[in-house]
Amino acid sequence: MSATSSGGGRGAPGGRASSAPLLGRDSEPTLFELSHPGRSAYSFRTTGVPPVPLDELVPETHRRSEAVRIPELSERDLTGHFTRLSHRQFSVDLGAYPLGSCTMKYNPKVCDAIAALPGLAGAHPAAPASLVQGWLALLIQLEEALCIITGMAGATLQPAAGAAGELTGLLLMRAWHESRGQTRGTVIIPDSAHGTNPASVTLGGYRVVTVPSDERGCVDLAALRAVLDEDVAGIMLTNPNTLGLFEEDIEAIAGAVHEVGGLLYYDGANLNAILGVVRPGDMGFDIVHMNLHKTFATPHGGGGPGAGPVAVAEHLVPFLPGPRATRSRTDTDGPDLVWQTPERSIGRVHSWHGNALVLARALGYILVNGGDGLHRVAETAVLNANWLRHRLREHYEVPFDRPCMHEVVVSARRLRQEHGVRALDVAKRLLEEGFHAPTVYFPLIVDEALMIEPTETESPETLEALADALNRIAEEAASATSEPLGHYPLSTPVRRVDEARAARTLIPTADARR
Amino acid sequence: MSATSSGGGRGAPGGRASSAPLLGRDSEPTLFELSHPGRSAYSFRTTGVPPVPLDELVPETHRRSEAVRIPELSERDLTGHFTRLSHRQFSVDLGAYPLGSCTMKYNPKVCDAIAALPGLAGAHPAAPASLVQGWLALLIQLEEALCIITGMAGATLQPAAGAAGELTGLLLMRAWHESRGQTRGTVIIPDSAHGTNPASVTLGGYRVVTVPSDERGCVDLAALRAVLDEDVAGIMLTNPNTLGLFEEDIEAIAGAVHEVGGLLYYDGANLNAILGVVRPGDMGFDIVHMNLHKTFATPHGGGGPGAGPVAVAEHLVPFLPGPRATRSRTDTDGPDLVWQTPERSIGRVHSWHGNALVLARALGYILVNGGDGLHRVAETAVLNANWLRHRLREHYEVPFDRPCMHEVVVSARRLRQEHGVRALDVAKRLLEEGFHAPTVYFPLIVDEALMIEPTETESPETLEALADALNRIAEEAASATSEPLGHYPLSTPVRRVDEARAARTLIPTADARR
Amino acid sequence: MGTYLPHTEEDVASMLSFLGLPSTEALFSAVPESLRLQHGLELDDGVTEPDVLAHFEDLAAANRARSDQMICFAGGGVYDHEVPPVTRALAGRSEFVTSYTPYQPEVAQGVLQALFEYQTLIARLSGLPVANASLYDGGSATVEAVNLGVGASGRSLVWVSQGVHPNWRSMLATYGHGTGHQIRTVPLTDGVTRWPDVDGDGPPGVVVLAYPNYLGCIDDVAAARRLCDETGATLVVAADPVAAGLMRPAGSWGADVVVGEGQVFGMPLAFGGPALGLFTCTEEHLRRLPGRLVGETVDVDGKRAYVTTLRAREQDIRREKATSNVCTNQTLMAVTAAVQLAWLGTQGLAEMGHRCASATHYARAALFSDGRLEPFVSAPVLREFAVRLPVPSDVVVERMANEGFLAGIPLGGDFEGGERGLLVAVTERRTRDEIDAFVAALTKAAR
Amino acid sequence: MGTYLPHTEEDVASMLSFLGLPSTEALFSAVPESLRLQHGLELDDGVTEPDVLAHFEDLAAANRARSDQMICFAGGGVYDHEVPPVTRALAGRSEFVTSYTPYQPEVAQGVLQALFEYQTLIARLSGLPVANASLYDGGSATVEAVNLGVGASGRSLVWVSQGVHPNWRSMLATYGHGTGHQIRTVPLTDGVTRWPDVDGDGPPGVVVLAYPNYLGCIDDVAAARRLCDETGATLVVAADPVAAGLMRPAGSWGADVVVGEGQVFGMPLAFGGPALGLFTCTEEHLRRLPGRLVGETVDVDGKRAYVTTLRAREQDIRREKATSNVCTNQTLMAVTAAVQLAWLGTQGLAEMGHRCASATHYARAALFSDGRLEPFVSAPVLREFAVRLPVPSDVVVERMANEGFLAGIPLGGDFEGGERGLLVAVTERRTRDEIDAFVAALTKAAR
Ligand SMILES: Cc1ncc(COP(=O)(O)O)c(C=O)c1O
Ligand SMILES: Cc1ncc(COP(=O)(O)O)c(C=O)c1O
Repeated sequence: MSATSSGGGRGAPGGRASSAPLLGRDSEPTLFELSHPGRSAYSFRTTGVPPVPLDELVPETHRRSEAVRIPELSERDLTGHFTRLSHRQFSVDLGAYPLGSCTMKYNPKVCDAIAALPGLAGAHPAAPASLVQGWLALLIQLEEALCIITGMAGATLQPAAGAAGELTGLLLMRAWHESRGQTRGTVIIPDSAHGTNPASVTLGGYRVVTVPSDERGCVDLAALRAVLDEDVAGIMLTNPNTLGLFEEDIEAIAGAVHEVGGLLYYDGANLNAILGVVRPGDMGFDIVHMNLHKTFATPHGGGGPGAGPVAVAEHLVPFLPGPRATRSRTDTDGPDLVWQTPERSIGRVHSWHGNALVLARALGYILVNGGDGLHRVAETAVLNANWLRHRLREHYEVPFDRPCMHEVVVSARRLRQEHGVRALDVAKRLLEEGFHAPTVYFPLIVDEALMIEPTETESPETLEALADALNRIAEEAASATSEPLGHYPLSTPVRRVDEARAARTLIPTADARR
Repeated sequence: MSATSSGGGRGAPGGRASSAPLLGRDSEPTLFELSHPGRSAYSFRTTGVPPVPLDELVPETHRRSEAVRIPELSERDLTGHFTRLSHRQFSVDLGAYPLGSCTMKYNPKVCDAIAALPGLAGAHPAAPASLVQGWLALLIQLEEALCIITGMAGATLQPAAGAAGELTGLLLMRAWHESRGQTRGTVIIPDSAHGTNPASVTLGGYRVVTVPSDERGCVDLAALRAVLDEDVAGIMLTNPNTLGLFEEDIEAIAGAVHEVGGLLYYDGANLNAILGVVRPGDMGFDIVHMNLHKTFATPHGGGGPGAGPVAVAEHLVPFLPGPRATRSRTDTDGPDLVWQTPERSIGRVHSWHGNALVLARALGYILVNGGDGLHRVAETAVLNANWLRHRLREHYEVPFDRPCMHEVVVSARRLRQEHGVRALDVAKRLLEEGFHAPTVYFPLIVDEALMIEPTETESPETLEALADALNRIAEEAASATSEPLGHYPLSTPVRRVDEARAARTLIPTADARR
Repeated sequence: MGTYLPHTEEDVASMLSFLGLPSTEALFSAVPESLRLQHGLELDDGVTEPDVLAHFEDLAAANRARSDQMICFAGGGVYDHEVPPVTRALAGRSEFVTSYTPYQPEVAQGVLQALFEYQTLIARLSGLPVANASLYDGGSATVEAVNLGVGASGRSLVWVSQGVHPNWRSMLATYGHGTGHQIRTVPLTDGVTRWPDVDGDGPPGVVVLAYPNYLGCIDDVAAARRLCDETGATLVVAADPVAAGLMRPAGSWGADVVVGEGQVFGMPLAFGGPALGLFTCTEEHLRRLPGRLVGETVDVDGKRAYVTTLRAREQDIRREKATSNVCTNQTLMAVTAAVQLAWLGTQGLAEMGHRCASATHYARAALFSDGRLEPFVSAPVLREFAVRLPVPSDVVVERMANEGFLAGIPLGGDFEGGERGLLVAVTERRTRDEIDAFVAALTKAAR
Repeated sequence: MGTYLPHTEEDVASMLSFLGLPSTEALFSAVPESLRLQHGLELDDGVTEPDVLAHFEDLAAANRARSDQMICFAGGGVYDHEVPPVTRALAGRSEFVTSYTPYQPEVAQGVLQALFEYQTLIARLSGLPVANASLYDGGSATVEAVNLGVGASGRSLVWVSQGVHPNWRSMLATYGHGTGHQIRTVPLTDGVTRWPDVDGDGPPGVVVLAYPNYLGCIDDVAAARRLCDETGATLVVAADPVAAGLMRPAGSWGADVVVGEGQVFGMPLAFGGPALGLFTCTEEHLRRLPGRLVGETVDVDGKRAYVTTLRAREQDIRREKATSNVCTNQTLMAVTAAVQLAWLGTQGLAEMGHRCASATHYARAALFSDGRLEPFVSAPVLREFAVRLPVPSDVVVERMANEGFLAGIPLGGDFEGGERGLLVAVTERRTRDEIDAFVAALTKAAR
């Protein structure tokens, strides 16, 4: 670089597709490296508002002494940077993403169009109900649909994700017990539960009691009975559970928990398996959260936004968070649809009305599919998972090899024991094949777990290719002549990443680089 | 593949990012390979219109015996396919695209928003003027701006690209001569002209007379004078010419051509160099086409759509194609803006009003930049090209090494002679560096030409990286230890493509595969 | 403003100093002083993006005939068909939008493969083996087809059915002026072309027919083919690609070239552009094919690859001997059409045609049942039809606009009695309620 | 309809036969017969995409308070700022939208690097060294900050300024019920927090202040810091990130945690969600940081790479001992904010704040000049302010809606006299004409 000769070479080049795996495999510079003082992309309306000197606007003690350093780029370099970053990112739109427990199904583009409607995206959340009747109607329609799907009586749409739904549910549990003059101390969760469950229990002010799974992969009913007492506020379950197995004893479990005055919480992360087949309400659950970003095809956004509405049985409706969109019951000349906070509400759980545009997307998906379509979604998701289970059986252990629901957990234990190849190696090797990896090492109760959730939107051909790839990898693991699996992936934008070093020499921002 | 076991394996897998260079470098299957009978993505409005049996709608002799075979895909696989294809495609948004003569500048996203406005994109072209006054106003505003920029009196916006503009211009030339009772037979073009010029001349019904360039890379004035006579209808020039050099003798050329009664046609492909600096009208041109997709930042769309308006001097206005949007001169109570076809119009050159949404984009770009901004565009484009010329001089021959305008043509002749490395090899090697290649082997009058047009939207840092890469390649070409350049590119989605075979064993459709 | 320039003043200064130049002015030393603009362009200074966007929103608001606010019964080659979000999203990906002609196939397989798929689809639709990678619009495709036909037959007399779109015929006339073709319009008789006998001008070199034609009528391709067999003319058929989902492909009737307007496959009305010129022909005419052609081949590793081929036909190589001058084309629209056709699939394409035809049938039955209005011609139609009105059609269109309908396209002087003729198109997007309301309003407006 | 399923009936049949199952019903053999739904869901059958889109267009049309049709003077954490097409285009790229949490860093460098950049930007804005990769919204960020503070101080008494957004305070109360924190609201006195003396409940473990606060006033961070120094409490500041472009960073005042609502950086009003919870803290609190954190590292080839780090804090590893339960978050909004901030740049961010403040100044001057209306409190404000009206503010809001304005947010019962208080925000998007018209209309409506 002859930076001095040009005077321009202070930063990194922005116009070079240096990070596009399409062309070369260099890293993409950061925004900060691309920044060049004096460049800009922004532009504001011409308003005619006279500018007032800053010192008349901000009292001196509160005034900034120097501007926040934000990268300075032309729109061209801004666009280049983020377009290139997007080429370093796998996504559902690029290929199958069989990440267990996450339901990475295809997200229909019509829902993008819905979320972009100016009449929805441009509404202010603090506007009085009379001015946003469309939004209230939408929320009510979604709430009703979710209640029908789960067999519940009412719902809050505020929680912004599944975990927020869990905590909301636990607060509802607490409020209900308190309303009955009871203070209970524990919540039971199975050892196969997702990490958010115990974390939420703690935040809900409860102590976690873990029940083990039995040899069939389900809650050990005897062990459950042993821990049930009057201190138990409730139990959190997902059904099918995180092994992809239906808890067949659910009626007995519900009976036992209810008998000691506990409530049943349904973690809806796996709802995709049972849409239109069986409803949490009918199984005896009192509280249900849903992950709309999973079951109802709203995209995961690289890690969010999601939406985690909580539906409850009749006796819990008075405790729901508020405000809640409701049909007006008065004959006044106010608007038809109003905000109402339930009488004994636990209060707000979101700054406004939840991730509203995500809610709109989910309703769109529900309406396109309809009751009949949602049922077929579940059937097909379960069919796909079972088909994979059959195809993978030969090369992988299937710890609980009986009909699974929407996902299947296999184990690479044999591969590790016999060839030193871990679940992680299988996952990284699969990346090389053009698929995203399954979830690994979860649920914790399965050794070298590979949790595979194909979802219903992947075709039989794709399943075939996925099964072939996984089986081929198992064969490679056993073969002396193949590249060791630990070397993979080879052609991804970066190869295996040093996670230990990241934690050791923590660099959480570009300014922390030493 | 155990296709038989699943019954699903009839086609290619669609959910595998098999073509994403992000993950593996397999080919992407075609739509036809991904097709699976019975799948579908389409959905129509529910209209309530009773379906009529086909045999009542289409007379038997005209009825299809079998349906057109169109691929059948789920929306998921459709999305996967085209998203993966997009990852196999270089673009301005990914990196610098210094393709000479093509002005691959950055295309502002605000223009995408303009083109998507329902009030513009949803207007029917056959609606009476009274119902599309906004469109007429837009077209008039653009026409006026283009006239100001080129120094002309009126324009047609119909031509859909530069070449269409050229032919329109030649038909105007013909109409003008005919109106004066003259039938002329030839049109002069320089030997450096773009291929569309001679092709258009022929379609305009003229014979091409080629004038050579002189040792300075400009029209050889003496040679021009030698071919000028009363049979010459006109001359087509681009200024700066395709060598990126300004035709300094333009006044003399104009004088000489006008003297024999010929007209001057300006090929506006290189207009980016002179915006706000000098106008074709002031140079003496009578007819000018513009490539809005070049100068005015409307994207090239993988090869189109473009827009090639033609502006003309006063005496040619009556011959312009029609209808043309015009301010009403009547006092009737009709609409303010009306369609008008000039009295001696050559007629229509487009099915409707040209590539209207491209026209809207261009107007957006012009308004954001304004007169001052457009001038800076030209200055900066020229600055960038000259800076590159200086930086490349050491390693590449610059056949006409004097101040260039918006692009610079260098030659790999020395590399070929000394190391057997051709311009094409340099281009292919550059792809590996994350840049698009320059235009090669054009203009025809430069041996082993590399025609480099950085455009004004590339930053000094990007130029620096580009110059470094090109210079490094020249060094590599001379080095015995480097990988031979003929082997490149190595890591693109496909490597060097067998073009000869494509022509020899022609496979123009998937059905032609043998 | 120059918002899109990355260069700061210091950048410019340091680059100039590297060049040894005193100012940016000096960059233009080759431009004669006398020619240079002294006071810049007489355009307003730049304004901000939000201001410009607001300006266009105002312009957009001034268009009443927009499909989201006025129910569209106008067609004439440009139709209000379903454009799903998925087509917009995929064809709108910036890799497709901001690339150029695939001159470097190694980094352009995305566009090339999409074009190859497009060619295959359009060829299947037309029933001919070869399709190019797009032309500007239906009209220019017809012009190119006539040029091809004249070249192939060696005769420049062109017989064009009056059923070909009037604007396309107007283009044939315009361009015929350059190429020196004689364009002769052969009138429709009650909606169908009656070819005349060969007269003193000799036999035609090209015959052009529309199928269905501008009045929506199913014209007689067999008769045109017979005429071509007798005269040795090249047969060009301008086929409606939506109708092609239901009708015998024009290729199977013996067309040499089939052209059409591809806007129907995923493009908005767009005030008529960008649209998409469809062009297909027999193998015999391959070397005269205008525009780009993508072919399949392999790379040095033997991997499947696509590339533009038979390039020697094109202007950049063949120059004045090229059969066409097209360079920049409508690639993005071809990609759009490929996406949209794959969205439709075999069944969706057939259903779309069927729905249009059923809706047309329904509208005609309702309009003509009580005898107050009557068809303009009596030949069978498919998805578009002309109405004979008791009052001038442009008056009716204005009246109907006030009722919320873009009622159709006045036939105009090109057709006998056309001042009172209105061309009406009913697509699969029109609901029964909309059609009922349209019929009621038209019946009233036509009084 | 089930439009999104690829499986044909034959696919299903052949897969079932591979599984040896007689029907899809049989897939659910584990579900007790007695529990199964007998007649399917009581939902309508599926309808087509265009029908559903039309339904949502109807719903959208029923919202009057939409920023494209009603001029927005409402704020309260969610503001009508400029969102340029480029931000929407880039953050909307489907690779960002349709991926999930970057569990496999090798194929997630796009999201990871964008988050790393986001963290850097938010840290700079707050003046603290560490930012997480997003939380749900401003309210949940405040809740998490309080949880962190209680953990750090070991005391569960939380003093919260009344100047903190009422909805966020309401969330603190809700969640405090679970964690057992005592949330005590400390009232504003003429717009500024007056901290009381420590009483019998002992010193607070956490002190929460808003800067500027809900009434737009510039509250006294120094006083809050002193209180924390005296009591050992953790200082949480809820800072307006737009004001932060002009004001001393909360970190430099000694905040331990700075939170905020990031909607202002590129997100639409969105009826309040998805928004973006900003969270930054000192290094001291790193191990208690809620949510995801991206760190820089290298791959096996030594190439720079990014990865989520300090994962041991998180729920999936630490389970019931995790400091937070967050999993799915607001990544796409963090990416959006990174794009938008880079679009703004150093100068744009400062200018945006300055423009908001100038416009606010202008609106206040006009509103209060003739004395008919008066400010709700007299403390200095920056870009939002409260008006004291002679009539109930909810009535005024309804009246103003008829004039085309969303006039602001009624303060309501949470503030003394708040029934007649209206919170007004004036962003950089408001023109002088709009403000003038607003002032005239409000003066009239408030009669
Ligand atoms: C079984 C299970 N429960 C709960 C959650 C938490 O949901 P969220 O990520 O939406 O907070 C998840 C998410 O991954 C999950 O898989
Ligand atoms: C110098 C020159 N003239 C004319 C043209 C033709 O313009 P278009 O491609 O828009 O038809 C080009 C386009 O590449 C060109 O570079």
